[in-house]
Amino acid sequence: MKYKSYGKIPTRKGFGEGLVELGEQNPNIVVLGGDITSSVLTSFFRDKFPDRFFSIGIAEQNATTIAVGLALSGKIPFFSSYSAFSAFRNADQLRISVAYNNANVKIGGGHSGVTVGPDGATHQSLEEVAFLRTLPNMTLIVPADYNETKKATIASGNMFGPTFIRFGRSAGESFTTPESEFIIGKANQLTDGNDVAIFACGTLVWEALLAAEELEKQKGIKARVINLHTIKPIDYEAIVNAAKECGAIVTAEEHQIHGGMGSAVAEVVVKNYPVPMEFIGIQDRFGLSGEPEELMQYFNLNHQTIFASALRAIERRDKGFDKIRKVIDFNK
Amino acid sequence: MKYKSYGKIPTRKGFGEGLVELGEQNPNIVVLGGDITSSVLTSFFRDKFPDRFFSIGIAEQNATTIAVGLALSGKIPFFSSYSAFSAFRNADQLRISVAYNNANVKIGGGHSGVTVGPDGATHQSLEEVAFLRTLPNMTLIVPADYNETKKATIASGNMFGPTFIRFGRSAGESFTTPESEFIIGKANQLTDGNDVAIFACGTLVWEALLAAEELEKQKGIKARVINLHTIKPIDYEAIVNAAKECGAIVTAEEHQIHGGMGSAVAEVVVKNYPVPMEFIGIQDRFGLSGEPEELMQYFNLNHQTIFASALRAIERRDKGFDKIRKVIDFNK
Amino acid sequence: MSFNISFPDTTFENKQRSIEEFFEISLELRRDIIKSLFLAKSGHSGGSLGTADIFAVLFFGGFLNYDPKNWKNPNRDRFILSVGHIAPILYATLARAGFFHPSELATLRKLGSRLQGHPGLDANLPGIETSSGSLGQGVSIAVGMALSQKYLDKTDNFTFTMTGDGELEEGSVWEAAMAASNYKLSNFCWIVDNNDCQIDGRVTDVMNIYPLQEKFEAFGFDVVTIDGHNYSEIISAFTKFKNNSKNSEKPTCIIAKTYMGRGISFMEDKYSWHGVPPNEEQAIKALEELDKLDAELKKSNKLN
Amino acid sequence: MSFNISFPDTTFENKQRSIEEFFEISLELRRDIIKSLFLAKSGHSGGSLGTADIFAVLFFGGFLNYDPKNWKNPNRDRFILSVGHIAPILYATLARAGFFHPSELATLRKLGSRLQGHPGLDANLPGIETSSGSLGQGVSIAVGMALSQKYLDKTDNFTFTMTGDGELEEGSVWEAAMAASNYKLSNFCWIVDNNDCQIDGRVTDVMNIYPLQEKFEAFGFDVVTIDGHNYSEIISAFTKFKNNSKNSEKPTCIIAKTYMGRGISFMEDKYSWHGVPPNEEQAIKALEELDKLDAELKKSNKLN
Ligand SMILES: Cc1ncc(C[n+]2csc(CCOP(=O)(O)OP(=O)(O)O)c2C)c(N)n1
Ligand SMILES: Cc1ncc(C[n+]2csc(CCOP(=O)(O)OP(=O)(O)O)c2C)c(N)n1
Ligand SMILES: [Mg+2]
Ligand SMILES: [Mg+2]
Repeated sequence: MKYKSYGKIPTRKGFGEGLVELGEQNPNIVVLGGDITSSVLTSFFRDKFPDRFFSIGIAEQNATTIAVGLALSGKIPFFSSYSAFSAFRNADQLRISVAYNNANVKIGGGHSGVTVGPDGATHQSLEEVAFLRTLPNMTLIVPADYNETKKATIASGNMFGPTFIRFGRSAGESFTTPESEFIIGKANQLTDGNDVAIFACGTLVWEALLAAEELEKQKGIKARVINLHTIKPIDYEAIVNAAKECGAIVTAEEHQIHGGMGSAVAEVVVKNYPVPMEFIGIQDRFGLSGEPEELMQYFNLNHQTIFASALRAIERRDKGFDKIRKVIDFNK
Repeated sequence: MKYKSYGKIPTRKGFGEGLVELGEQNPNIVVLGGDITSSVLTSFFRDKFPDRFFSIGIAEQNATTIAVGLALSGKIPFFSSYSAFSAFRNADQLRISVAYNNANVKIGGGHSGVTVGPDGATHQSLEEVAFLRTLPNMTLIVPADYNETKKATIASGNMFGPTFIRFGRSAGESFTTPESEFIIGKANQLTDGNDVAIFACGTLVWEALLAAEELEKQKGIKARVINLHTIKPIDYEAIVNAAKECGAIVTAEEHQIHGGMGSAVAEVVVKNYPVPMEFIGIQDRFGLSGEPEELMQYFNLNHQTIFASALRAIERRDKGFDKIRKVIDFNK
Repeated sequence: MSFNISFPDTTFENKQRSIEEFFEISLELRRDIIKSLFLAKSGHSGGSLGTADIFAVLFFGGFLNYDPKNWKNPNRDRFILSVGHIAPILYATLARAGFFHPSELATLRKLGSRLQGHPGLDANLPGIETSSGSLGQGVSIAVGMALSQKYLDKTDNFTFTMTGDGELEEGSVWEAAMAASNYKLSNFCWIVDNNDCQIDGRVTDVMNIYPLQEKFEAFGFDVVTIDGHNYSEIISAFTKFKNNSKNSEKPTCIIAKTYMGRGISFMEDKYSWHGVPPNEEQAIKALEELDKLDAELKKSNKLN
Repeated sequence: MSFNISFPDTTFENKQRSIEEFFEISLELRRDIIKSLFLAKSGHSGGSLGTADIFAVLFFGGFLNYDPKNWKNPNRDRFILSVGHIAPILYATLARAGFFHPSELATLRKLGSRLQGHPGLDANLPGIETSSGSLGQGVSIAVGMALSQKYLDKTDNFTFTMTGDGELEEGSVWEAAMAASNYKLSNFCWIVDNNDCQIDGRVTDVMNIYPLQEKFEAFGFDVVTIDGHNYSEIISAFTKFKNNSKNSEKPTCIIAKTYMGRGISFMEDKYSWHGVPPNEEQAIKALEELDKLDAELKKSNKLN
């Protein structure tokens, strides 16, 4: 495989380091703490720039709207908490004061997904992509690993507008490099192939790469793996091309299948070039306690499932052509 | 046309009357007020059953979780506010205390969509379907008119589980009758046709009927209009059949096109039987002040747009077959 | 429309003034409210009229530092209307302060207007610092601005915000209060429009928020409770805040006891006027009442 | 695992007890916490240990009416753990009260366990009234239950809830407080675990919540501030609540001053122990310390 893992590094470390780098570049960067500073690693920034760090306590609504006040005063505020609380406890604030105001507020949603592990369902946010991608003016990024989270953090600080970055707690495989390209809104095609397209984000990108490797090895199937790190604005071109050129799509994410990244891809697909799709994600249920690895297996968020889904998508595509062929024969 | 308007009656009146009917049937029905009692017409219930009505003031978080406490004590609490506030200000509470608890709490989201009118963007909630349909255990209903809202309210009080009913402020055309069937989770097919399927909910169902009438009159096109009042759980069968039998789908809703009802339909379509789709809804922007009628026109939420979209979906389907025919010719 | 509605293009300066002048200004603001709401055919009369006296003093008494010609000057004071639904009084005030032409008040709540039903930043109306309309959010935004002034920009500017009293039922409001005192935002002034009315009735009946002074004190504020229609009391409250901002480490809360619908006999202290506009007959009557008050004022002024 | 972990199947009755008995019970609860958290390899030691004395009195001192054999009896009192992360103390308490076998404590936070990291209603563990884990929600749920008891079921049952002190920074908590007093929920008892610790540090430093007694009084509560490790004070606080519930129209708030990690020397009053479990060495040391306290207790008992 073209990609290899450089070891397991928590994505949140990329967030923490990205903030420090931004802080060095730009004196307008400020950070708000939500009493989980050392969990989401805004502590790096606090320790380095104590004068630009404000602890707001456990008050996600207030932190979000204070951030708006700072943004409307020309600052670039970052607020981060567990994604469960920085996307939902403050949802009305995100909708009206952040998004409708088009305020230059950056929100970090840490500890997202089932890889939070033993904390259990309340802390395993699996719904925020659905909500956030529906908000006008919002940019939504789900980076794949440590390096990409760092790049996403820095890029979001350098662009204007409301941005939400969703990242995890556990250490995932790190495979992007400091050099690899990251542009907000531009999907990264990781492997070439026209047999099936696999769109993945976050922790599932690495699994998609593993699945692609197996597909080629075991079946000679060339899968096009696409890291769809930016869910809003979505990369139409990457999706439409994949639909046209591969004719079968799999999506994989650590999120509910309803409303998530896969759903966003589906919207583009049916609107432009309808092809069979398979969705990998949480199947409309809440999470539960367990070790991150265990839970990824338990919920079928792994390369085996991507592998099987790719075969199913291909089969559905091919059967579909057969059916149409019959219809056409019948008609002529 | 088979359907006719019985006049303009606000859907919220159906909600208010439904609550009173439920209150008469079941002593466990209780209602919580959020200081907009006479806007969402929970005032009907308050005036009739003052002992089972509790004013909670402007505190949507608290009202939602108090409702959970009541539900866990065997009561069937309804809480209602403007949809903007009863779906977002309390989003964390909806996710954890209502949905994860699977608590028998019923939420009314009134004054939804742009038909709120002159109050403007803050009050025009256009994002809640995306969020709510992603929550496990949640039932989500967007009734089409006064009668249906009443039936939905009563049906939700008679079923177990978290339920959200989204309805409007303005008077819309009332065309369903007290007799017409309403079953949660079962879409209502309003017209027969195999040329194109139009899925609509809420205020757009009537517009879909008007569009179907015009399609037939002007173009001889027989459209299948489906009132998809229940968005979760979604009626797979109605969607898959429509995809198979019509081959082209239009969706229409007073909601963002991202993540809304159309998106839910798209998920089913690509997973089962991919066909071209056209989405009618708000195109990723916030609302604004104006009269309800004006805004429906301004945002192209009308039968003219449905008409045009139906033609486009049909054209795309037919072109698609042509293209495939070429591919097949080429291949043989 | 059977009676002629026009908005004279009077503007007022922001300076020390006599009680009579504030009365005069507040009458003009109340006229604007009645006229714009009548034309809009929807909107919130009660709170808009009830706070006109406070707006008159804050914007035209030299307490708020702003420059309509260069309104985005970073060294301005900020005023955040947290209770967004009373936008008509804010719009009237901004027009009379010269932020835009008063004739634009006729477009309130209409399609394409910069005067959205609730303030909308996207409408680009000069003087509007933020969108508001979801209760409780504006006051936290104001805390963020005061924080920026005090700790980041290190200016000696002030941030003012106004909330309703029903609005205090929103828990997020107490998060804002806690943070304002935690950060010793002595440059922060929170005005509560304490009309004891909200949509469903008396605040006391809908959800009792009292005792209010004790609550704000326990949340670390210097509190002053005033008659929100008494110009001397309003003036001394703002003066006290300005003094506190030098001598105290606490933010200031002004609990202004007001009457909803103040100035129009048939609206006064009636919560049913929270969210409705006057119809034609009511508008005519209201404007007559305001004219009468004006005449009386002028007469008494001459006598002095 | 190099030392043997087992959970004896001791259970305790719910009745009037001596100080020594409460001490004995709280030691057992603290042992359970150490053991289950060590096995879980993650979780919240600090708050769980710090509230063990309060749990001992509330559940085993005859103050909370419950029946483990028929635990869904509608006429039970309710206890809602709003501060969901200290689930280990609740699980230990329920096990020792006979809701389920103590050996199940070994499954804490493991895949398939009924002892979820934060209480999950879907896991069907007897005694769990609601899911919690998002701070501030439980206390509002408790208000709903107290409302049901007082106005709908018209029973003379009580609802107790426990929040953290960091948790009081959530605005929704003050919505709950306002409503409890608005509805005169004298059957409602709110215990604040006031350890002055939260994740990032001292509550005073992260976001100052003080003065606390004044805040709750201004929000309409009868407030009693106690040493949360002094059994006599805990007993008299609950006794006072029971009396208040007959004589006062106010809900009761017990501000319990506690130390995070209480009972284990190297954890005591250290906020770094908010959310971590003991490792093996620490667990052994902790259990030794508890055994030593036990021995001392037994000795002093004999001397009496
Ligand atoms: C979060 C939120 N919930 C509900 C509403 C609906 N609402 C608008 S005004 C109002 C009453 C406000 O009362 P108060 O603050 O006293 O203002 P007044 O009626 O005195 O003008 C309500 C409930 C809202 N705008 N925002
Ligand atoms: C709404 C919400 N925001 C953030 C968190 C993350 N969190 C869990 S515990 C905690 C600190 C709680 O402090 P306190 O209530 O004092 O409990 P203690 O640390 O004393 O056990 C935080 C911030 C949460 N669980 N819920
Ligand atoms: Mg009021
Ligand atoms: Mg604490």
